[in-house]
Amino acid sequence: MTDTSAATPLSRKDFVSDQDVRWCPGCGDYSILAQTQKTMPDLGVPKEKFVFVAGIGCSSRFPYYMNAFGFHTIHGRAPAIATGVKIANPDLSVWVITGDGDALSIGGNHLIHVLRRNVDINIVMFNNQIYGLTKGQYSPTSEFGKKTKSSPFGSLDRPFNPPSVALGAQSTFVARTIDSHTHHLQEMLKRVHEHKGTSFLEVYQNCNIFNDGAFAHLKDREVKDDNVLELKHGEPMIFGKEKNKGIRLNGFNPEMVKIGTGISADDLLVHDENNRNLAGLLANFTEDDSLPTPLGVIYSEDQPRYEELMIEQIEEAKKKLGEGDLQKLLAGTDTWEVA
Amino acid sequence: MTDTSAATPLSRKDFVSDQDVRWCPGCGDYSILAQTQKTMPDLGVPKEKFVFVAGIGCSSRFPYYMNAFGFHTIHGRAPAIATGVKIANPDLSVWVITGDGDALSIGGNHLIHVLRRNVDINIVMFNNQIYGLTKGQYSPTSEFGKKTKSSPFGSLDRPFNPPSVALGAQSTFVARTIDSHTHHLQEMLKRVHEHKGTSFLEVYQNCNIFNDGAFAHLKDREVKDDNVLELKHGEPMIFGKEKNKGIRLNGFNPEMVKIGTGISADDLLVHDENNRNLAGLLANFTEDDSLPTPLGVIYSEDQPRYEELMIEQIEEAKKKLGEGDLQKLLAGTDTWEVA
Amino acid sequence: MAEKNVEKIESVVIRFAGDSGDGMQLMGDRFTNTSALVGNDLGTFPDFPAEIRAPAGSLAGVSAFQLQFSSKDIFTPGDQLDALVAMNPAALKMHIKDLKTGGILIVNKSNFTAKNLKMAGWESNPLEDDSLMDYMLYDIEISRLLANATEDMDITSKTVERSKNFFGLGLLYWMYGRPIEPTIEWLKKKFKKRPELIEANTRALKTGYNFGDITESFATQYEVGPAPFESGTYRNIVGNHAAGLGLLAAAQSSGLPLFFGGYPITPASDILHQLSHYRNYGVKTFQAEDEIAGVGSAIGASFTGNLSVTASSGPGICLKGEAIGLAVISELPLVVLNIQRAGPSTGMPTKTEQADFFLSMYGRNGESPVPILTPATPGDCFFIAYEACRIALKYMTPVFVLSDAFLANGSEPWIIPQLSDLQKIEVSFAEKEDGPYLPYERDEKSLARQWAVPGTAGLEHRIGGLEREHISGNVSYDPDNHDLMVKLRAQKVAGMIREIPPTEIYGDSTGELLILGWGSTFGAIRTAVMSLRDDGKSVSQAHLKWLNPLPADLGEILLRFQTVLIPEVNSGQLIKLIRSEFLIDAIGLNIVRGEPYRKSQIIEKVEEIL
Amino acid sequence: MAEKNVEKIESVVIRFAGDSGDGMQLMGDRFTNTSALVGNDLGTFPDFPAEIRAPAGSLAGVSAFQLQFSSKDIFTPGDQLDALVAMNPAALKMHIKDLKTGGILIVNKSNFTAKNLKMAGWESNPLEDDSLMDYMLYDIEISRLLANATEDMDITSKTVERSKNFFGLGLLYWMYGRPIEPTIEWLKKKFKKRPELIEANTRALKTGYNFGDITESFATQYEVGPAPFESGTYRNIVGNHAAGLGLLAAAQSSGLPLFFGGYPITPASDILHQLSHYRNYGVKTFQAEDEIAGVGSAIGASFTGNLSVTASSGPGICLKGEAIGLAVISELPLVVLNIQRAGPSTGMPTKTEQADFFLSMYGRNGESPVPILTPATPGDCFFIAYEACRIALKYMTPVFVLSDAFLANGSEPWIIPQLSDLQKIEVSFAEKEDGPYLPYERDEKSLARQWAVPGTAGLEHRIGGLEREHISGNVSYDPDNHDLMVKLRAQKVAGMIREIPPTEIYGDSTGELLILGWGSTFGAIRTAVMSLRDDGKSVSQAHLKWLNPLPADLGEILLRFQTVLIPEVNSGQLIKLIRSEFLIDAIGLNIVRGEPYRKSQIIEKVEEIL
Ligand SMILES: Cc1ncc(C[n+]2csc(CCOP(=O)(O)OP(=O)(O)O)c2C)c(N)n1
Ligand SMILES: Cc1ncc(C[n+]2csc(CCOP(=O)(O)OP(=O)(O)O)c2C)c(N)n1
Ligand code: SF4
Ligand code: SF4
Ligand SMILES: [Mg+2]
Ligand SMILES: [Mg+2]
Repeated sequence: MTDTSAATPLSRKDFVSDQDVRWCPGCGDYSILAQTQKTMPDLGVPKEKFVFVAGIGCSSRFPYYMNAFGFHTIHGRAPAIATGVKIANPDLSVWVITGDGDALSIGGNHLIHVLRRNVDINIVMFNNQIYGLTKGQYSPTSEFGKKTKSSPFGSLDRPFNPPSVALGAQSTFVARTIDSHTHHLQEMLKRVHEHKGTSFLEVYQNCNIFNDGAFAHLKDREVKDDNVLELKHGEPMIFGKEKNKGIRLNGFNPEMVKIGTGISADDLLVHDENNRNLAGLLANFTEDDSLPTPLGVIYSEDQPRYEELMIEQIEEAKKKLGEGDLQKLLAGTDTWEVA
Repeated sequence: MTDTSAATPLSRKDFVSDQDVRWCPGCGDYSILAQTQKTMPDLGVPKEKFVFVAGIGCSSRFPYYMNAFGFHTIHGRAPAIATGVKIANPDLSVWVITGDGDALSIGGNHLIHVLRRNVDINIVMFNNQIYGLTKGQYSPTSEFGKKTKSSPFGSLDRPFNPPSVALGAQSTFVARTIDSHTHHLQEMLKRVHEHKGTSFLEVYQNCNIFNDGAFAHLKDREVKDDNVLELKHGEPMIFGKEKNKGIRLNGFNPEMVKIGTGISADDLLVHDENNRNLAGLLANFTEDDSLPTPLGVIYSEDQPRYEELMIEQIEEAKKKLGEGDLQKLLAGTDTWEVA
Repeated sequence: MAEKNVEKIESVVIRFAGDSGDGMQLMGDRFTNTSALVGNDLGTFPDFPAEIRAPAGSLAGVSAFQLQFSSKDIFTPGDQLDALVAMNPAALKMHIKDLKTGGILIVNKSNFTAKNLKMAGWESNPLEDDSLMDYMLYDIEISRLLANATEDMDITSKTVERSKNFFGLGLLYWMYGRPIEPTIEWLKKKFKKRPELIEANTRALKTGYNFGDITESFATQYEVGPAPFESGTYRNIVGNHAAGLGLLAAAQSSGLPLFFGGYPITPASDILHQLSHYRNYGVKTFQAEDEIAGVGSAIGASFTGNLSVTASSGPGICLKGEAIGLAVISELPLVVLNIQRAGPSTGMPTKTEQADFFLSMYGRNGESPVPILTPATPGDCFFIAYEACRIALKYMTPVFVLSDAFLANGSEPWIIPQLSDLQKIEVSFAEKEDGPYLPYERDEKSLARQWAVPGTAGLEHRIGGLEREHISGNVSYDPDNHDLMVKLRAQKVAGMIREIPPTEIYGDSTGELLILGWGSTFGAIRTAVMSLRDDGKSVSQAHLKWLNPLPADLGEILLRFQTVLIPEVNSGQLIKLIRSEFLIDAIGLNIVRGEPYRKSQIIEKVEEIL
Repeated sequence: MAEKNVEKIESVVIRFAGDSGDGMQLMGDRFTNTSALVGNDLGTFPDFPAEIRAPAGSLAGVSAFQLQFSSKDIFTPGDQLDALVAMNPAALKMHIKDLKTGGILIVNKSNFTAKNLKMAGWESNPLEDDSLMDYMLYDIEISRLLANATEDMDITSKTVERSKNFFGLGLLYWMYGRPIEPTIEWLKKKFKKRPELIEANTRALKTGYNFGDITESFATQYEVGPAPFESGTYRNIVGNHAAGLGLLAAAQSSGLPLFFGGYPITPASDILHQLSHYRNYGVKTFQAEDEIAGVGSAIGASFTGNLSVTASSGPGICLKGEAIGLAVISELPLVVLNIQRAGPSTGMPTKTEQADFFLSMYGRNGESPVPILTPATPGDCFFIAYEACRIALKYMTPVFVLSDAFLANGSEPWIIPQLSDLQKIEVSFAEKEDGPYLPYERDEKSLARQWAVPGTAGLEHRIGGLEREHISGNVSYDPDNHDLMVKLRAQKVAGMIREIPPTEIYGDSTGELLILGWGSTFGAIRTAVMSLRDDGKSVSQAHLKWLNPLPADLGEILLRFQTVLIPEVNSGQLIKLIRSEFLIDAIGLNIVRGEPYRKSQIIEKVEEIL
């Protein structure tokens, strides 16, 4: 999607629909909406080429609020429906807006398949680690032992790690950001758009009604710098309030080290967006309490797009076999005449 | 499942059902059936505690041929149904028999979720890289560009790598074997049984009707030793007809090296079943033509089992709240009398 | 203190309406409870806003709770309102149309700000123009009153503002002569750990009560005496909760562990929530990854000998169809609760409807018959859930229960059943006999096959979704066998007719008009019929709890009336079956508004006919 | 060479039966083609074994192909066999019961080994005892004959053995006086790259032909002359293939790209296979990860302006219900082909049935009406698929097409339609006008909303599965709006009645008995009615191609007959609708054996009634 023929430059307001926004006051979804509306004008895509497809969930109400083509579909199926949209018209900029429940519970199968097929759609998953719309049951990303409406004694499910799921499904682009990190969020939306192929962006999102503070450690001014590792391609992995912490590889295993105590930036892991083995390590960070949470582009790889291959196949077939002659096809190979 | 009270020792024949086996002559499924029937008697489980649950596919006919409790269910849902079986009775030895289509196409969601929950069931996936039962369409493990009934111009789908999918879904046990490697297959079936938690075993299986020779390079006497890396916990990764090839780590990336040319076994990667980062690397081997295909246990990790946690929760609740008094519960907290 | 009148009346219908954040449901619950304690008969109807909490003050964010309390037998939450409490302009806008002319209208004047008025779409302030002339308007500055009343207390203004629903509650307690003590007791229990909330809310409650007592503008108190209840111990019960208890009772009676596999969906989720609390009863709830895994896990547990249940609503029931078909052909017991909501597709998730009868009946490939039961009232959900389990286990079959959002969230006073009075559920598992085990041998009478549970030595066998051979249970493609099995499955369900008690007729057993209903329309129909009969009309009522099979005596009953009217909250489903089965020219009433019927809608239709 | 008789006969029914590996389907195809070329009318019925290839020689592994060819108009593959070719003992065992007394029985004696006999369950060799006394038995050592005949050739014995079906084919060609040249030509094309196969099979074909000519035991040749066809160019066509062509023709006519999203399932997969070849027609086939993604992707493509189609069979259709509901409420065009097979559940995947009518009609939550069309013959699948696309596009709605395994795999001679003769499909997309775009504005007559395709500037809008507000298309929970939308959706489908041509009646337009059918029962009913009328019975036939809505003239037609008989390959579905709609005491014929009806079953039922 690189059509940049839009005549007058677009602004944020062009993407605001006439519908009342109906999320709870304070919901993290507001910020994601705002950043999206801010970012879209900069993508060089005419407004009418944007399509937002969503499933069901608080997050999935998103398309109503974007002044673009929107389809609020059924629970979990947005990746499949968006695949149809993109194959039908590869010239559109197709976005899937989904939640942790919509994408990873009922929609898990469509998610992993669209990732492996590498259809050029942009998937933005709002991860609030809860089912918001149905009023607070644990989700597949909720932490083990979580007490919710449906797990009064604590949930027994080990959670998914969304970037791991995506990488395991051959995803060609995996990134993570947070609702409240507005600039980072905007940057990630741009990267998602730029990536050709299926992009998977996990957005940590606060549900202040049913799971308030789930990401406080990554948001609160006091502690966030010590808990967040902002990934930058080609740069060593340094973090911390005082920029004095880093990540070093010990065998296969990453470990947190203090810079200074005989360790310099040169000893640290350097981020390489294009290395799938490294991406695997980074995805596992969140399962180790001693490691910070990586934000940014975890992995990016160039692979052919499904819908482009389809077009190529059609064109080659036309070249080889000629445009189809339907009247001839109807006749088939064995006919006979009756006078 | 460790009940070993079976009175008379069981033999292979005890597990042969009275149903005619109806696979194509020469199908790899026969060997898997035979190895399973051979292995089951050695597991120390009374026959009546075995339950085989399958979906739909050639492979999924398996339960009919095992003289055990069997449930040939519907397409893709076996992991969900088996989860119900195991939660209902944790004392059973529950096996899911499935195909690459059944498990990874329509059943993908149930597969990834059972893996993350770590219900103690044994999943054996026959991977023939084709839909056999429906007569030869490409499957999610078929190679890119494959020409089949439904892809006469070549398929456009990038395939899944089953161990990657499993690891991405937090699987606690991932292994791979081949239909024709009878001893290895038996050994893997035992390991699968021994692992407490969900085990995922991929079995490369030849479909000699619709995808004959898919694994010839891992089976043919001439070449197989150069193409197969048999994983052994704690041992360096050596392979090749002359045992002169090995795997070394170069940065994050594994590479094939020749032993002798300044490289000794000490320079090689040593297999560690319990390292998840290493497992990730091993899973990716099959995507690099210069690397051999790993067989054996790729990953194994001990985690609590869903159904055991459930039992614990029930027992704790009973301890804390007392056995439920239903008549009291019916009354609730606000009652009134009418005389 | 002025002298007040006390007027005795039979029934009152009130509605609390306010923002979702205003605690309307809680207010309704408390009023319901207190009214139950004074012995009224009751019907309630909570009406939630669409799923997502809309901005405070918006029309979409209005939450309401309606309640009828009465000194005689009643069957619904009532139609037109005697009193409406509107906590903000949006609530007033949405609900004023349902208030009777001359009805009591209490509004929180403090909320009628310019901003709120605009959000609710009022062009001018209705408290200041003549829009509300037809009502007895009490516009009270609740917020200011409460601020004054709590000046002496050390609580935040936010807490004070939040207690305003208790002010309203107190005022209504005074108005209808109800005691405030039970609510104070309840506050003490509820906020054990937050004494400031006990204090604030108690103060608000009392302030409201005293406001009624003291203020001159309230001249009359109303008294609604106790209803003539059967003697016994009562509680108030909500439909979904009753269903959950019914399942648990069936598990206890049958001696089987209860397994629930499901996926959250409005308005069925509460059943999952409730059962997940019953770990100490040995209940296993499994929140699955999706609707299919919900029913799939239940089928697995059923194969393994548990009493297995799944619950969902329309879109989820669609998805479960294929798996329920597996339970039909493999003849495994399974209870499927469909808490119907308005469709098609996602539809209106919080609104009620009865449009999934044919989905339950026919929503599977092939000939795939299942019994279908349906409760008539919230309390009835208990007995129908219990009966569904009994039938599933006795006949080795999936059973559908068709409840709906109205029953699920509505409540009524309920005489607490004695477990020992329920028909005992007998279950026997297959045991090893000589010769190979034959899983498709059937009981001659019920046509049920046996239940042979994994773990039982000697009963190893295999079942599945391919057509089975009669008796042996082997896979069979034999044409004659298929025809036989199709018939046997149909006969098994048809034979359940013997389980159905004779159909009760309310009113004369013969006459001009019979109103035939099913499910949650019971109350509206009953109320309408009572009033029509009072007017001397020849109208009777029959209400179905079994939709498949239909009761044996139904055909003969229908013929005893000149006309049969079938009201359904759908476009006509039961009526199709009745017309086809009995070839009578039954008439339908089909208003599909996502709402339960009102008595008046039924009366109107009857008057059109008679 | 002995002198042979030539006997002229009208129709012949033959069946080839052998192991799945024996090439029976190919034999059938060739015989069909050759018979078409000599101008016979034809009906075919391939009968595959259960899905997995069973061991060679087993009963489960038998594959068969039946064919009727005739010098007059015929409508079915026939009932009782005039000739049976049985390539092994299992084939003989399975099929001998269908051979007429005195019928011709050709068996490959070489295969009647002790092992094969035992596998097929023959206690003794039927060729050696008197079991086959009732038939004209020709037991031929085909394998030995072929070995001799190919001694001079440089081909493997395996290749020789594999060519035995061509021996059988040659023999039958001789017997029924058909030319062998077309088959030789076909072999040349087919095995262009493997000349040894051309040679071996041609030799086998000729050997078989000459064997008939030379051998004394064959005394008679039969001649079946050309049928009185309408003039034109003909081909033989299989139902599924015709459906695929119909879709493509609709795409061409409408000028829209064709998108097919589906998941393989018997017996629908062939449509996916076929369409995947049409890349040079711009067809996009998407083999999805599951049934839901199949229909989901089609809905996405439909939203984006493609002509979108999905196809499946029973279990898959169950799974698609929720998504089809989304297409209903979002009013997007979509064609859903259900190639019905025997259920419930996995059932008998290769066998035919008509039991998914009500699944299509009612298998979604809420009131979710869709039009339903159904083809009567294999060739009709073309026109019905085309018509379904036209209706979907004109009315912005999902449309069901109910085919079945019998139509899907069966074939008939088909006059090749001229594309220019088909009713042109007009499609117009919404265009930018003044003011905001209103996606739920409707055409006054058709009640269709407009199709506004992403990419069109100024038409940005949002649709979805929540209830929509009339005209604006915004989400609405308004009760009146819901009632209106439920009605509008129903009226839109009901209004399609104007698309249905007057119902044709075969036979008198009034009389004692009308046989009303739908779908693949057409041929059996027609044949039965012809024969009953020849016997002077007052029997007529009407056959429905629209199941929802029903034709406008149907009620009036039904009333013109004393009795209405409705045969269905299900337990009674259309009959329920007819009884309910018209309150007539229609009688059902409901034999559910996974097989199409035979003429005799219908005649028997009629004789019971009249
Ligand atoms: C078939 C079906 N089953 C269940 C539901 C109920 N449901 C709606 S949204 C949802 C979960 C939403 O969670 P998530 O995707 O995390 O969204 P959030 O509300 O947290 O943004 C569920 C269970 C549904 N709409 N459809
Ligand atoms: C709902 C549904 N859709 C489609 C099918 C058809 N179907 C049966 S098995 C199968 C694929 C089987 O592939 P795999 O699991 O790899 O098994 P294999 O036959 O190769 O062993 C398909 C598509 C079905 N049975 N049910
Ligand atoms: S429930 Fe949670 S996620 Fe949903 S709108 Fe409210 S705050 Fe946001
Ligand atoms: S089709 Fe392939 S997988 Fe299926 S039984 Fe035959 S050889 Fe085996
Ligand atoms: Mg969420
Ligand atoms: Mg396979």
